[in-house]
Amino acid sequence: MATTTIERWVRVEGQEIALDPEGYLVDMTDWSPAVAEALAAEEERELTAEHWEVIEVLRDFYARYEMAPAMRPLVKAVGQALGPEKGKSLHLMKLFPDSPAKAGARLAGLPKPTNCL
Amino acid sequence: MLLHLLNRSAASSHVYRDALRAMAEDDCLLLTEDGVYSALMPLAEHFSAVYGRLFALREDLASRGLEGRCAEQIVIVDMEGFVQLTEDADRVVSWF
Amino acid sequence: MRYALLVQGAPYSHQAAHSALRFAEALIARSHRLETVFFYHDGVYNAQRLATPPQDEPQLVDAWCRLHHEHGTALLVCVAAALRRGVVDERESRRHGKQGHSLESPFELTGVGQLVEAAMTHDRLITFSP
Amino acid sequence: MSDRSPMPMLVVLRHAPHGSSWLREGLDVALVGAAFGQSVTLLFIGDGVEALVKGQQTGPLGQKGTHPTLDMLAMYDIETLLVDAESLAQRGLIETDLQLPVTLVAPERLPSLFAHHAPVFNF
Repeated sequence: MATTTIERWVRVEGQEIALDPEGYLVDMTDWSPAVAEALAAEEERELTAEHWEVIEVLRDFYARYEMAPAMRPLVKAVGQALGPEKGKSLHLMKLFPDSPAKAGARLAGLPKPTNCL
Repeated sequence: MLLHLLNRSAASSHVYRDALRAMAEDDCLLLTEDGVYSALMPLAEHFSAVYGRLFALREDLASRGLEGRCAEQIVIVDMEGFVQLTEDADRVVSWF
Repeated sequence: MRYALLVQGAPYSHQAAHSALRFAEALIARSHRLETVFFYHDGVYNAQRLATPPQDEPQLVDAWCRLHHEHGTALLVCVAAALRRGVVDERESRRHGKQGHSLESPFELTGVGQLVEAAMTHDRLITFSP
Repeated sequence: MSDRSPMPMLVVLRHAPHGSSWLREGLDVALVGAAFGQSVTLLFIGDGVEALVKGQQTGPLGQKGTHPTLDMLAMYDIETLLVDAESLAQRGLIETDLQLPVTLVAPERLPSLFAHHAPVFNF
């Protein structure tokens, strides 16, 4: 599955996890909650329960549809899973500033978005 | 009015059937590339429903040695004529 | 009128790109503006800067570039289709840790959104497919 | 999207899954249009109707299918799935063979579909 060159490694629970130049997993099967924590720590982000529930939504989305969601469907999926209060782009922007779809995909261990939108 | 482009020969592909079914009464059809093989009889008969609105691109006929052998029901246009057809149409749909 | 072309065929494999160029010249000759050419599917190979056809054959990459320089035509290449097929610019090459790049300038990698946008903002969109 | 089209966008899918990338790349155009807030209609015609057949799988070498993408359409608010009735019948298929609820289109309705959508993308 390694379509991308390994740029560096991050050590998680005694294992070396390969990352690409932008910090995405080179091998998607390396993902674990501990890996997500380590990736978040690199961004000086602390994963709260609210982050985790969105990461779960992202992973479920990918498992069902084999594609990482763009912002709009991500908002819809979060709304369906966690209720309308959280199914708002504002909520997601607060949790993942810059780009929720991209930052979320990295932490959830999904394929790197192709810059398509 | 829409302009439809077709670049497959009716002898080798059935896509022309879908193109014809999608055409409204005033839509035009331009045969280009390998589509111009259908400009000769008997293949041209498949397009009898759109005679009068059926065109073929001259340079594609010429390069294939078919100019002068076209069915008389077909209007031959050059590249400028192709552009003109796209000017007159609201939209252009390509079938391939 | 403002035209956009969608090119989906690889040069030298199919006639599509050649037809698109001929059409481009003809529409400009009729005083229309060719504002955008979008390359999708195998059309992304039109942006390959290492393409080396024999001297006695049409130089398609050069011809596209000439449209850009003489008429300001934007040459947009779908990034997702291009990356899969090894057509990458310097930035994407760096992003993915690759050696070298293969996209001719002034072609630009961009999203499919630009195609949808071009279809809505131009007077005509003509598709050339293999 | 700066200029939203007043008419819905039509993406015509005419190729079967697995054999080529036309279906996948056509669906990508539909998804991007929808992600930009454009209303999108899908028309499955010709071999494109094979995209909807139930029971599809990943291909050899792990080649991804398009069937999960079809399930995802609703998440992008793409809900108008039209199927050319004649193409379906020609291939010995009926509506219950399909993985999603669709609307069958009679042949005489096809021209007005093309006339009342813009832009039209034919894949």
